Amino acid sequence: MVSAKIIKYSPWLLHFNTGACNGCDIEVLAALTPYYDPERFGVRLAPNPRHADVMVVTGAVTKKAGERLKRLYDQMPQPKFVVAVGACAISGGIFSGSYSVLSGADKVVPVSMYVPGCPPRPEAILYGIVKLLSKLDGGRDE
Amino acid sequence: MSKVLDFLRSLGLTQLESKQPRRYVFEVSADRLREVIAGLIRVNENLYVSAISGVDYVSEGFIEVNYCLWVVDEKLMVILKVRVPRESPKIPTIYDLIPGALNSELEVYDLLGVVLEGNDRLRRGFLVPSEVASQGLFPLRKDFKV
Amino acid sequence: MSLIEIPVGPQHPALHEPIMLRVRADGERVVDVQVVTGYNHRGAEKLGERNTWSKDIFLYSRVCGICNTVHAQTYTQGVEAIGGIEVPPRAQYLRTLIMELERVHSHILIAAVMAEVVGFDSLFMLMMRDREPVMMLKELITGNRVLSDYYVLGGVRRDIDDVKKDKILKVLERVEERVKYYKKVFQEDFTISRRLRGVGVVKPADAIRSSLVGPTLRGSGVKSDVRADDPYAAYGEIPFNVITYSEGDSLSRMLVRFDETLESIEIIRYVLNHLPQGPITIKTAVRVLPPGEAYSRVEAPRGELFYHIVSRGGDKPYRVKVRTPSFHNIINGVIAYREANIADVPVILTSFDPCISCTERVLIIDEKSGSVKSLRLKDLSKGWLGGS
Amino acid sequence: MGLKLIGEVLSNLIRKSSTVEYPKQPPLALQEHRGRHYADLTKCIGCSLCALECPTNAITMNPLPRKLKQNPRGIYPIVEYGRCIFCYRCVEVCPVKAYITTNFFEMGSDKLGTSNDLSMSTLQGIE
Repeated sequence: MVSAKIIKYSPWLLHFNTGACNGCDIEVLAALTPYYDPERFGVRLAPNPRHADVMVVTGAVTKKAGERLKRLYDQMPQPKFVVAVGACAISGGIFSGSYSVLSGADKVVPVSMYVPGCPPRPEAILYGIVKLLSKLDGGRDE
Repeated sequence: MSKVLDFLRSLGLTQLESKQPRRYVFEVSADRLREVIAGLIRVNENLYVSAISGVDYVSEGFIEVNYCLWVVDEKLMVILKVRVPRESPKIPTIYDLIPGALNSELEVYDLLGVVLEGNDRLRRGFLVPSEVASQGLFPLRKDFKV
Repeated sequence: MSLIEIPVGPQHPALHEPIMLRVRADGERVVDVQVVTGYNHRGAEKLGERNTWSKDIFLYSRVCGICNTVHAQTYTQGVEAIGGIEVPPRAQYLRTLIMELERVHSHILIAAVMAEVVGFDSLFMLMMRDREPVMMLKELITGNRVLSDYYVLGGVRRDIDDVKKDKILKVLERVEERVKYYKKVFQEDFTISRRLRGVGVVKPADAIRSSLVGPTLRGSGVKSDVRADDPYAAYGEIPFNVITYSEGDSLSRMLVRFDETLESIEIIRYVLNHLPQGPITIKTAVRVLPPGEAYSRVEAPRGELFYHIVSRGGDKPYRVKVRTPSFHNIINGVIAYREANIADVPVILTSFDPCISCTERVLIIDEKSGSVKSLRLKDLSKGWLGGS
Repeated sequence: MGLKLIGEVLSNLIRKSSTVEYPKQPPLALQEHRGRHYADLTKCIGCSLCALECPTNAITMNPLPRKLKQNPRGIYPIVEYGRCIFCYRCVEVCPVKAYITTNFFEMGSDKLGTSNDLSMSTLQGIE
């Protein structure tokens, strides 16, 4: 197993919407724009899951999207981490209990960081990612 | 006066009252629906299907399907209410008359199980997850338990 | 002949719209487009039948994050029509204000995404930068940048004062200037007009027959705007123009949005200068409604939003039917793709204003070898074509 | 055309960057932002209205560790931030305005947080 430390200098993000209302998506997008500029931390969007280190999941996980979430996670190289952004991705939020929703992302893949909010501010998303990186500094393996 | 409303009244349809302005609600039987809509297009072709909304009245034993048509130049909404029995809900399709009705018809079939006869693109799993569809359940029926 | 699949599906935001476009192409020409749906179906209609009338405002706001206030408006105005609730005029004006702010940010967003899709990344970044002040205004008024949760039955939740009013006017001045500049870029820039002009033409008669709504319909020259034709909130008292462009191509759909943004800024100025005094919400809390039905329509940034609400008395709705504008525009908009180039598919899709996250990836399946290639829609729009 | 271009380039060179260097600089969050909120136990009367009205059922009522005069039922609300959608419905319906609202948003964590510790801290210094 490669040490998780190696990704902390430049983690590449994969953004996956599992059935969100787009509120969190536009905030994730806003977090990548000039006002917040995450490339200061080496963070950038990965073009496909095989290049990605950190998966950002937004939205309540629907049954159809749940299968795809698992598949995308399996395609990512080790070490890999999942950040659940927004109430829906954490616990299903307001959509928990619906017939087509599985509830939170942690039912499908292991989640290392929860970012509460509906939707969280772009800064809160950055805070979550930076906190995840500083946790890696401790050298803990996944 | 409005051409569309004059036409609908000339057919002798029952008009129901509506509290909202610019909404005109009529009752139509399932076998007359195609005739009414074809006539509407002949009278004024500037109309589109705003939505087809099905409501399941479980205790009364019927499903009511609301065809909501917006008439662009006359600025009014015509709502045609069609009632069909819950056991065998069948309505002739209007997809060939108004192509824009396709998505709404697929949705009504998938979520409520109303069969739009003559529409060859109906299929389960348009919206609902496969495990619900494979059991033959329709989520928006009132006896469907979450 | 290869079959191209665009899995818009797993990533689509609003209620019914999660879809995948299955494009059949003969060489570079698109022959047919089919739509596959269901990834984002969260069952909000069924879920709403379990909640009380006031809890449902928060649920239906979350059908679509970008158009959340118009969803709340459509739902509350339907419920208020059933219950015969009179909304105070100040609340009506404040609702109009927040809906127009939402239209401004939504239109700037889709124009930015369009810039990214045609490969103009610096324009995308600039537009996203100039959209941030609008988000700040939404936060200033409602308390959140995106999901405003501004509505209660019979009014709104927060009032504005003169300090906030001045701030809004000041920020909008700058936004207006930038929007005018971007409109000029879209009209005059060589690259953009080569990519958008004459692409995905929809004729007016086809647009109506296919039930297209909103800027897509107005881009085809049909004068149809719910705000003018079927006034709600304070729109009956506010003067504004309905924008139409007659060409019906992707560029005219984008220009409709730019002109509407400028029109929205004028509406906001009118609202702020004519804000009536008085309460912002009714005194009594609404818990139980009489039986009744309401057909509620609102002009969302993407077009006509429709709710059918059925009450049979009690504290819960019997049935709430939600029909979002993109449900029509994406599924019935397939007529626009015929005879287009494959590289134009993302451009046409974006000009219908689906939500951004839909335009992330493309799957190309080669029918002969059965191999599957995955690439981003952006790369497709740059003219990538696998194998054929 | 050429001159305009040079002007644009020069103005961009001397212009201040629009990036807000969070976390080195303070974030853009306004006072109005709906952030983390928790119940002030010195005011809460344990009526459970917030738990009933919560659209996501994020609020649960739990027994208090000790007796409080104004709280005859002896229960207090805990907000689960993982479920909460920060709509502030609870703040609005509270009959005694017991919720303390902040614009704090840095809640990212590897565990699911609740308002329990914050609510308990309001009891410090009360006999």
